[in-house]
Amino acid sequence: MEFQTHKTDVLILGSGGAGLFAALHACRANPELEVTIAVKGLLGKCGCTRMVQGGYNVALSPGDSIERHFMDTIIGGKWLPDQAMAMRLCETAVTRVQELENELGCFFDRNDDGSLHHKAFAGQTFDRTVHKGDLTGIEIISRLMEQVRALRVQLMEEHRAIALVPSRDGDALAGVLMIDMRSGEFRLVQAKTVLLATGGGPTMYRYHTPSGDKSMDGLAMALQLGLGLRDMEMVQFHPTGLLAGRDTRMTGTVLEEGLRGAGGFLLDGNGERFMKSYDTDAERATRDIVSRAIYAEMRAGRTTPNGGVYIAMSHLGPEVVAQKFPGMVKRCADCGFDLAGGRVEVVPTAHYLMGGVVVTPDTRTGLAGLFVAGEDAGGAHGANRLGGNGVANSTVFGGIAGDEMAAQAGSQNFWVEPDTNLVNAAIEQAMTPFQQAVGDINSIRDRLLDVMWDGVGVLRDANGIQQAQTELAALKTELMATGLVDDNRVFNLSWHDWLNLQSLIEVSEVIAAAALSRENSRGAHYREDYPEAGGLDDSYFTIARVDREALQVERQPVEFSIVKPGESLLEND
Amino acid sequence: MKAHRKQSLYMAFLLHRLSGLGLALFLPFHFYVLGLALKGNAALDRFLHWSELPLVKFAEFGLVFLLALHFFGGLRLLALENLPWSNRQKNYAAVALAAAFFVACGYLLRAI
Amino acid sequence: MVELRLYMAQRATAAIMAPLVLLHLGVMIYAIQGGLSADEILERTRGSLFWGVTYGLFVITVSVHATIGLRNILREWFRLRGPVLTVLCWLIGAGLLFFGLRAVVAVVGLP
Amino acid sequence: MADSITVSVWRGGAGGGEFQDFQVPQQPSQTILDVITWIQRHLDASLSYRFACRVGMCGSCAMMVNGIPRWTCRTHVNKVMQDRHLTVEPLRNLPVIKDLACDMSEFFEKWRQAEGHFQGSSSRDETVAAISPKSSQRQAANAAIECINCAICYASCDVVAWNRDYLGPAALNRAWSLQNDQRDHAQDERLKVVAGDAGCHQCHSQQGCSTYCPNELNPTASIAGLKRMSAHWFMNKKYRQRHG
Ligand SMILES: Cc1cc2nc3c(=O)[nH]c(=O)nc-3n(C[C@H](O)[C@H](O)[C@H](O)COP(=O)(O)OP(=O)(O)OC[C@H]3O[C@@H](n4cnc5c(N)ncnc54)[C@H](O)[C@@H]3O)c2cc1C
Ligand code: HEM
Ligand code: SF4
Ligand code: F3S
Ligand code: FES
Repeated sequence: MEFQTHKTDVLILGSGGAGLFAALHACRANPELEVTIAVKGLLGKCGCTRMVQGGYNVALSPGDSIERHFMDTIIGGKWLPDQAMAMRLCETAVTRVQELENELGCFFDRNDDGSLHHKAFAGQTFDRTVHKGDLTGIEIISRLMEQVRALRVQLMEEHRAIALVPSRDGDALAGVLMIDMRSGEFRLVQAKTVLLATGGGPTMYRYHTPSGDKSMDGLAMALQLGLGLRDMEMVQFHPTGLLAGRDTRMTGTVLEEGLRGAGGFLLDGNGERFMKSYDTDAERATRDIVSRAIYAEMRAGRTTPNGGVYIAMSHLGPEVVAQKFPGMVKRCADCGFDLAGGRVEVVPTAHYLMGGVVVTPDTRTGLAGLFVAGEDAGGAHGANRLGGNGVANSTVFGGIAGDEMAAQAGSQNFWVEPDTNLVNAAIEQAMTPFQQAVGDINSIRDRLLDVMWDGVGVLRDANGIQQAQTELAALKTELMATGLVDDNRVFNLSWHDWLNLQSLIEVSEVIAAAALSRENSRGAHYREDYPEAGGLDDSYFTIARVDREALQVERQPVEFSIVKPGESLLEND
Repeated sequence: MKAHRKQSLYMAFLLHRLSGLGLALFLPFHFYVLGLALKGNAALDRFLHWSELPLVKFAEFGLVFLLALHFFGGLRLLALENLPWSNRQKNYAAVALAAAFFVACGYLLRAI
Repeated sequence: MVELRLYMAQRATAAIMAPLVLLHLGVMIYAIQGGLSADEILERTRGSLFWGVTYGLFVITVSVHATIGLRNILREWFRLRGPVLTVLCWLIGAGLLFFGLRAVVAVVGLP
Repeated sequence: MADSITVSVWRGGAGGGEFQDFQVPQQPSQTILDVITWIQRHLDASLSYRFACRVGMCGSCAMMVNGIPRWTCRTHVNKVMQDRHLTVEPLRNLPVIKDLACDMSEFFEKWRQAEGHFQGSSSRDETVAAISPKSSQRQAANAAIECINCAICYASCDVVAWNRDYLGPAALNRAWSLQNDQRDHAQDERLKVVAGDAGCHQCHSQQGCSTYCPNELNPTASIAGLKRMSAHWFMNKKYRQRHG
């Protein structure tokens, strides 16, 4: 199969907060370099950075400190975060927010005296979340997108990366193979440095929040290169995703956290409140506790018609609700639900993957030339990500990656020769569905979503996980034998659905294996057969990698390089 | 008409444009008629005589309506562009239409 | 910045014409009573400085205003561009101005 | 089986196309995007369209629904269905790539031309400027800011169709927001562009943009603001030329 070849200095995969920040920083660090962004959707219009509602954590408010932000991050992450990364995150967030405001023109909300407004977000000991109403992500990504477009960075929109291509000797990354989705053609882009910023995205669960373009492609590609993925069992569930039936894409989308905070009730299928029997904070308990409680109610069969629970706000007064949550109420109304006055069905929904590629705090990986930032990188959050640390993570490390890549690409005057055998193999792999008998990929997708939801979801145990593993293996085999109806490769969504499933199944296997390996319950990972958190002092994290075709998971002790369990960087603690 | 155009403020735009176009097409004719006076009162009178016909009366009504409509519509646009924004644009457009109709009817009633 | 100039000219002429048109509408409604006659009209206007200035100003402004308006229509609905559009518009404007001033002379007389 | 809806979907590419009818079962919770997805998943796998966030934040999913531009992920079928029939076409005023997906490059190119990006003078090492949320400038800038660049306004505007150079409502709306941003220092250059021949004076206040903007923004008001601003600038310039 033929493919076109291009060359560029810096290649960035993905245009979320990480990808766009990397592009800006690389251009600014060295304007001579050619910077290219390849992205699965339209620039800045896909991915989850745009979907950020709550806001951005930064220790800028008087009385707050970087140390406090750091401690909250470590404690929230149940002592699993990579401490050097977490520290880098908290420190650089300050510069990054100032950069967003002063250089990119972001509008963050202000107090009456003109200073930045910081709001409270769960799990933090200080109000430190800056925001733009409840549409913070739109503001951040729109401003980034404008700046990048003004710079005339090379754009490859609707280009899907399908393989990271190493050099023949495997010592360095040579480039990336992609599909031009509009023409269906294959392109190999050789680059001196590549940033993987495809944003993870646990969309292999029946209910999930991320955008439709995210399907774990980046992690699947990294895995195939033999890179290690850490903390892969750590999938964060948001307790209140909209539940509107199987055949609507609305299902799974987030109903904001503030609804519970403001006094909303969760009701089971019979209309009874149940949170009190799970936690003294009832509906106001943390995300993980509420998610587990709802999941337990669902398993016990006390469900609504669509199989979830209700959120009810009307006792607060429909007008009050409509005034306090205008965006949420309107969104529900557009979709046919009355949030202010009625009940809306909700369900826990897979939101964020804490796990990702093992990286250094300056975004380097084990492979020369490959950098990883944003949700694709593991380490900063450990077992649980604080609300507001996600977009901080992608923008902070994206910028760092841009600086690092520019430095490296600027001092390198050659391109590494790509391993063409691997390119051909990857193309053949991607063409598989055109060679197979027509099959039903929808049914594979449906089963995958259920397998992961039931077996490796909010509550896990060894039996369930092992059963899921068996089913995942079968789904993988079935997918490889499933062909497409339409053999025209131009803008062929069904082909991309197939490729999405391939990535999702591969990474699902990693999540399952890591979940099986962690025999305790920390943060987002809850094992019913091992409900204890385990000793903090001998905390370990998991690393999964593919070695000679086989998936292996090992445990590694957490290095408490900055603070040890029981200690604090804060004087009064 | 295309569906996206079926919206009152597009209609207001369209009426303004069509009335302006109508007036602009009528204007040369109007100037011609008045120019007849160069040849003396009688020449103009010969023409004005036509205006006694009911059909012509009705056409005059139409012209006054166009002028009034364009006038009020024009005021609306000048206000939209130069005054602080008001969310009552639909109301203003409706008022302009009604006022134009009112003026034109006033003319018609006096004419017959 | 052709379009900005044209915009300014069109809005300025509209603003000037507004009171003139209002007056015209008023006079028409007043004068139409009992039918129009040349004598009636010309008696009012002949040799009148006021009507001379009023109608003269109206003709000048409307020539500018209507020409710019027609230009928009020709551009947008008839897709005319470039020299064709420019020449046509100058002709329209000049025509309106000439016949308009001629009409003013006819009803008011030469100064 | 559930009641079904007849959906006429435009199929084709840059070279033209035609409508194809599908029967889709109706469901209580169903958006236009769900209808399109159903067709692609169950009736015709070759159907092309675009979406990302599915909650009205990314502006990728806009299409013409019964002739009106809408965000399909947040348009409930019941709201727009007429006689159990729907017509879905690619967004107007943009070139089609295939079926329901169009090429948005020119839309963003115009955003760029309108200097739709912030140009500040302070750096990342300085603290964030104190700005009162109550100042009228900030409020004007804020009122126009929550645009998701969905191009629905662009599709609704006939001037865009009649004059291919026209910058269009979204780009001008963005420019207006920036013209009111106290921190921006490129306002003179930006004003020259938006008052230029493809700029705000092309707008005839048709107001399709503000009628159909799913986020209830008001590009008409923004453009009127630019017209005012450029009129002042024009008169000041004339005044200065005359009086030195
Ligand atoms: C609904 C929602 C609300 C959230 N709210 C908050 C919040 O309030 N605060 C917070 O801090 N965090 C929040 N998050 C998390 C936050 O959005 C993410 O952590 C962060 O934005 C990830 O940024 P990123 O740049 O890594 O990835 P993304 O922004 O997701 O971007 C990934 C990019 O990669 C592209 N891509 C994917 N696959 C490929 C491929 N194969 N080839 C080429 N390109 C590819 C995608 O199209 C996309 O452009 C929220 C997430 C969601 C889903
Ligand atoms: C008899 C005199 C008049 C004639 C022949 C005339 C003609 C026209 C024409 C042909 C247009 C173009 C329409 C378009 O582009 O859509 C126009 C536009 C306009 N007219 Fe008039 N007009 C007259 C009087 C007036 C008056 C008295 C006013 C103000 C009160 C006015 C205000 C406007 C405005 C504001 C526009 C701009 C519309 C736009 O660009 O969107 N006009 N006119
Ligand atoms: S102004 Fe409104 S309609 Fe236009 S692009 Fe922005 S959000 Fe969409
Ligand atoms: S629809 Fe177009 S004409 Fe002006 S008011 Fe909006 S830009
Ligand atoms: S899919 Fe993002 S706005 Fe509709």
